[in-house]
Amino acid sequence: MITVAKFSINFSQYLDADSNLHLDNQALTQAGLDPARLLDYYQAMLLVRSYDTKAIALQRTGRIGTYPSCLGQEAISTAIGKTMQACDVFLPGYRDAATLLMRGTTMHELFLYWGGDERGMDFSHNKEDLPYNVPIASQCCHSIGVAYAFKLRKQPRVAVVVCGDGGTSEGDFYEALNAAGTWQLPIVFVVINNQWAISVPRAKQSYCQTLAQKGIAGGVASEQIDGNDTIACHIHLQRAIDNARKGNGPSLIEAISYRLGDHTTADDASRYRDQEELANAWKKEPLVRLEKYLLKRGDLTDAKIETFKQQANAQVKQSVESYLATPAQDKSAMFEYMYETMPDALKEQLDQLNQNK
Amino acid sequence: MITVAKFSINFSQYLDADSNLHLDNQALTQAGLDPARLLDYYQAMLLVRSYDTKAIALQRTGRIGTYPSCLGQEAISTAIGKTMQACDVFLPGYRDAATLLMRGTTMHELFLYWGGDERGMDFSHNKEDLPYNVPIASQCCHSIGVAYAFKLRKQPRVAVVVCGDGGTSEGDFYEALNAAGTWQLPIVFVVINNQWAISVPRAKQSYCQTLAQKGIAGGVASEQIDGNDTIACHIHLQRAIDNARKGNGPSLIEAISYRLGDHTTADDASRYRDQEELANAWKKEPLVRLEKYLLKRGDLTDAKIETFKQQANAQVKQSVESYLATPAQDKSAMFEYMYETMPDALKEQLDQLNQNK
Amino acid sequence: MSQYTLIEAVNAALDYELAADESVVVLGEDVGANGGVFRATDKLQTRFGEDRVIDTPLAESLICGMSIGLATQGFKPVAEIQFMGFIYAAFDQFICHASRMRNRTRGRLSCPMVLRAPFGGGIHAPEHHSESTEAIFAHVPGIRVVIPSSPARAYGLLLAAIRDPDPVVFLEPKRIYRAQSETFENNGEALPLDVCFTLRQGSDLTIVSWGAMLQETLQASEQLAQMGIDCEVIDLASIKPIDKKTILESVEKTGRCMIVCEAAKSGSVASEAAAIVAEEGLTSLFAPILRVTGYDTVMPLLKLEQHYLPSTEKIMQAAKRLMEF
Amino acid sequence: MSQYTLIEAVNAALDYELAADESVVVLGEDVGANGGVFRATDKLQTRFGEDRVIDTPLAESLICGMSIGLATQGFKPVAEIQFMGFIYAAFDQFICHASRMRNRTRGRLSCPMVLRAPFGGGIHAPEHHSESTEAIFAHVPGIRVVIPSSPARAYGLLLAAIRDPDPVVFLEPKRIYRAQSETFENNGEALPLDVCFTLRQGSDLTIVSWGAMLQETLQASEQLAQMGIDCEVIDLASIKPIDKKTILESVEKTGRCMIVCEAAKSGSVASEAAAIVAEEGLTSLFAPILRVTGYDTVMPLLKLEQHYLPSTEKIMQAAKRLMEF
Ligand SMILES: Cc1ncc(C[n+]2csc(CCOP(=O)(O)OP(=O)(O)O)c2C)c(N)n1
Ligand SMILES: Cc1ncc(C[n+]2csc(CCOP(=O)(O)OP(=O)(O)O)c2C)c(N)n1
Ligand SMILES: [Mg+2]
Ligand SMILES: [Mg+2]
Repeated sequence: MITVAKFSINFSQYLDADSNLHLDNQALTQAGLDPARLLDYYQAMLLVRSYDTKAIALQRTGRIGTYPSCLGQEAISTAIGKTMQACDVFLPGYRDAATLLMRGTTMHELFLYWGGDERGMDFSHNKEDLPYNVPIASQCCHSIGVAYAFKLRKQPRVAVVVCGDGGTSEGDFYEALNAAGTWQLPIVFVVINNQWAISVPRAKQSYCQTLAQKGIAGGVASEQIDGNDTIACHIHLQRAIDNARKGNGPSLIEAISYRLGDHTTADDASRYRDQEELANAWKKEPLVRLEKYLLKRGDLTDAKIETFKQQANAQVKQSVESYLATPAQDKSAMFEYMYETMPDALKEQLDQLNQNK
Repeated sequence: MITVAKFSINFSQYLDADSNLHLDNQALTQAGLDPARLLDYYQAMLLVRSYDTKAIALQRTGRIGTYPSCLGQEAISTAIGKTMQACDVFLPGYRDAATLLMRGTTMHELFLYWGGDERGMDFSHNKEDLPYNVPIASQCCHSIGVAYAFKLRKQPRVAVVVCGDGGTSEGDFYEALNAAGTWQLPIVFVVINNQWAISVPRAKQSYCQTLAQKGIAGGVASEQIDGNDTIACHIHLQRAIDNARKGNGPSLIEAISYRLGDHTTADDASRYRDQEELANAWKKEPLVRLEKYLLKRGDLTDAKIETFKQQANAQVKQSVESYLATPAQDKSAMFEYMYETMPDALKEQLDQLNQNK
Repeated sequence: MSQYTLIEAVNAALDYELAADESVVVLGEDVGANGGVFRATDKLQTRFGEDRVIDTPLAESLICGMSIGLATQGFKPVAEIQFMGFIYAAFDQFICHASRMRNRTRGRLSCPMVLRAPFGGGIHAPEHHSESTEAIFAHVPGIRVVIPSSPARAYGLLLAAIRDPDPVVFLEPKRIYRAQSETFENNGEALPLDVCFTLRQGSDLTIVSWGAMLQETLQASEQLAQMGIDCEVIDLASIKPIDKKTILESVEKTGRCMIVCEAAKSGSVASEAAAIVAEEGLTSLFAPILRVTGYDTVMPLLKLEQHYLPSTEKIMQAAKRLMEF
Repeated sequence: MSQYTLIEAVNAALDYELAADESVVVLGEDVGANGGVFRATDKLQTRFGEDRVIDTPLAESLICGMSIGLATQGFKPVAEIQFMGFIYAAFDQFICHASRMRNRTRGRLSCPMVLRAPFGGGIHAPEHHSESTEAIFAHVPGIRVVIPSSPARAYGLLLAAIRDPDPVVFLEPKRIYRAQSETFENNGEALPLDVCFTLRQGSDLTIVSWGAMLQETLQASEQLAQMGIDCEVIDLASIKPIDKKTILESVEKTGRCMIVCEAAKSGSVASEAAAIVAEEGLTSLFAPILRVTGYDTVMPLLKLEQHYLPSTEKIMQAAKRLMEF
């Protein structure tokens, strides 16, 4: 018996749950995380939380449809958006509003989409990003094509694709990992492990000690980070993305986080989730963690926090107004984008729709 | 950064390609591999090879349809059959004639099936084994249900499922591995890595150093063995099956072998495969390896070999005759097993068939 | 006797059969503690244990493939796919194996499984949550496809599906999960498969429909009756195999036929029903066979979905066109 | 001008378009050194390199999903699924994404991909290698389904499919891959999509068919002609969307309609074609619309497969029944 292969999975955390930093200042600066940058992260996360709170409120009052909150996942999700370059392509799930906002998708667009209007996915800025993806993990296979395109055209671009802990059980997740390895594609897979797939806890999803180790099955470099630690998220994503861009192949990052809200507004997590677990998770959440750290360092003050919050709320308010003021698409819109050129068979049906037949 | 998980993949070989045994006699005996048992293996492999040769000949003369040869894989395939108990359930691919023969499927049945007659899958002995499975790796998911049934009924039974190196790229392979881990089911996954998936070599199928490591993604104990070494196959399968039976959970064995023939009789491997590689592979094949070892030990003689071969050929010949003498099913057979009770809609179509309408 | 909504009827049937037959197991995503996202499996895990009411990993091909394995071992798995829009990953296992196990083993093994999924639009759900692709299954030989349209039929047909020795796709019209209550006894009595239910007798026009669209169909029929148009309404119920006899006899009587469903028109089950009548009932017809269906477009997001679904109005107009033909 | 069999025509079209348009890539299992199990991609990898003629890992969902990703980046992927029987694992990606990318992004992204697969029975292949499940795709909004029936049409339609800005499923009738040769120029000229081809003019009876079954249909028509029955034979070619106009005009002329295909009858494309005629051409009809199809059974293994496939004889009998009606 000889050992023919060895693997290990590392876990990284720099800013712990009590807002103590386990990293020297030099490393922080080297990673580009000067105070301004961290404040920028903080503001972004505030904005996301304000947006998210508003979205839930809009759903409760019937102004948008079912909505999946990203409460608690702001660190990893903003970090993905901020470490990617504009030329890169993002492939979201459905809980990745934060990343999309960083990528340039407007809140207006997001409200439109969750309000039941396809125009929300016609991103005005990040035009090559894939739209929200609802069938779990299927986006992972798309990332293979996107990254293959980059490689074939010799473009220094990276595809970043996100899925959840539940998503790692899908065949598509694995088929993509394996293909990413085979062709050594410029992809970063981010598994946001928020501990729950609707009502199914992480432990029932897989017997694996870590979800990161699933990358081993595709020969993909894999690691685990604290996904509620903005600093770890930034540093490790940046590294993975840089590596992919340099042609060093794909990687997988399991970001440990927690879904602080219900699965969606249609869900009631109290049916299956322990209150105590939830209370504990709140102690580790990313926004307050960074806030406390910045307060401690003196880079943030209570007054500044107040101003930032007001700014964030104002921006959200404006987007809500522009969303609510948007005239609905004409009913014929459902025909318009079925094909580039509408076939006769569809024209006839469109006529019927218009004539209410 | 801390290391949160560590893994290694081991490779085991006892009888090397030059027929030297790297195992003491005591261990061999402990494993139940006394001379009689090894001779039994040898005879089984002879029979399989004779069957396989005949099947190709029958295809060439139009007496059966496309046929996938198992040439070169006799060691691992017979070992699976011989280490399983009658109460266990086997889930084959399409290249696993050797295992099915060990399980009790008759050659007559196999010829029927490859000859294009469904009755070949109505196994008269191993009645709970799954039939041949053509859509690659889909049988892996069936094994979850079979093993779940054993567990739920608290039966000390094991499911053994086989797929190829190519099959490990399919989502179903992974979904099953993951589920086997989750429920700690009594399953042994055997990946017969014969280095080729039709024309695609192992290296292009995955960037993994080993296929065994794919088990890590499901939290399944995994190892690699020399699949052309009858002794390693027997010992490691026996161990994995015993473990599963004892309730110690699933495992995965990657058996390194080589497809010495074309993919099927419809394939021409010379289009894509190096002659030299093939010639080298022949030097490692399992039957002659065991033969030489047994000759060296004096448990086998040239005369005995001759007798065994004649016996094997005679048995094959008899099966061919019984196969060729089998009257075809009536054309109505295609309707008979669609439902337990034929719905009216089908009865009408059956009438049409019978009236040639 | 108790009152049941359609979803409660599903729950009652599962509960009844889990208690009555220990070879029945329920599996799927969130069917356990959560009781299913629509509560179809509410309280079943508490009552029957984690081993028989199984939360699976998030993997649809696995769910179907595992059910097949269980079925070959004599279990009767009732698998839930959370929404029909996520059933496609299970389709491969279903068509390649569930539907063929009996056939390819000449009856040695079989596949008495049920694949349940809520289907259809009109609940303002997100993308992929409003699919009506029953036609895809209706083309697969060797299976049954069953769609209930009321609580009592959901109860009786689901029991029948579970007890059926062959694979059944059981599609639940989620738009009417809670639309109305019906009183019946939870006594384990199944309804027959392979037959239609005639919900309304009529002499002028046969309307065939199934699932939630029967609401609009029946409403239209009432209104049409007031205008002197007497519709016969048939609940297809067994989408596969189709009970041709009932349909053809009705058309023979009425001379007119319309099929109503919410799926995209082309290649729908409405087309199959129309083809049957055109092949075997043509001489009874006074008028063309109309299909009142969804459009050949993607089901739009919620803002426009009501324009996609056939309305009572649209059914009435079609009926008038047929009468005036 | 050269001679091409159908499979050679496919190869020529791929070769032409790979040379003409560098955004075209070919991918699938064994499409590289092996040139595909039927040689559709023979020599393409040598000519265009491993990067553009890509052997993928053995994973159909990946093949389709990857093509979608490539397409969103402006590539025109032509993906091969080795046999239609293995296409189901790719169906989820196709229906959930390929067919909807343009719609859900309001045209920001699109999916100009082709999914090629050999289909149909009659070549004495193993289980799952003889599928004709085009109906499943024909129900999916937002896509095209195209089936050629001769070398020249394979060439022209495949070029059109690759150039089409929307997703196309291109199904190749493998039974006639090498049945006959046709002479045409490899000049990159595409044929139109969305239209039928009338292969034979006739006045008594319209027969609609596609793919390999046109062989039997044309043979039957020749023999029927000698008996004084004059068939018009329409090659449907575009299975989705269907060119209704050509069919309806023909039926208006002949007054009789038969559809021939080898798929299982229920829910087949034959049913869709029949439904169209029953809805919009009923008044022209002198006789029922007959579907001559495969049975609602699993395609049997090779010993019985000839009994499954519609024969020339069966088509002739149906034609006579229609004429005598
Ligand atoms: C293929 C598929 N199956 C089922 C669903 C229904 N569903 C929506 S979200 C979800 C759980 C996802 O969990 P996870 O991947 O952990 O992501 P999270 O919601 O926690 O972000 C399920 C089962 C779906 N959207 N797609
Ligand atoms: C789902 C599926 N895709 C494609 C095929 C066609 N096919 C048959 S065998 C084969 C290669 C299989 O390779 P491997 O898994 O290594 O098994 P081997 O044939 O080498 O035993 C392919 C692609 C299939 N049978 N099933
Ligand atoms: Mg989760
Ligand atoms: Mg192989």
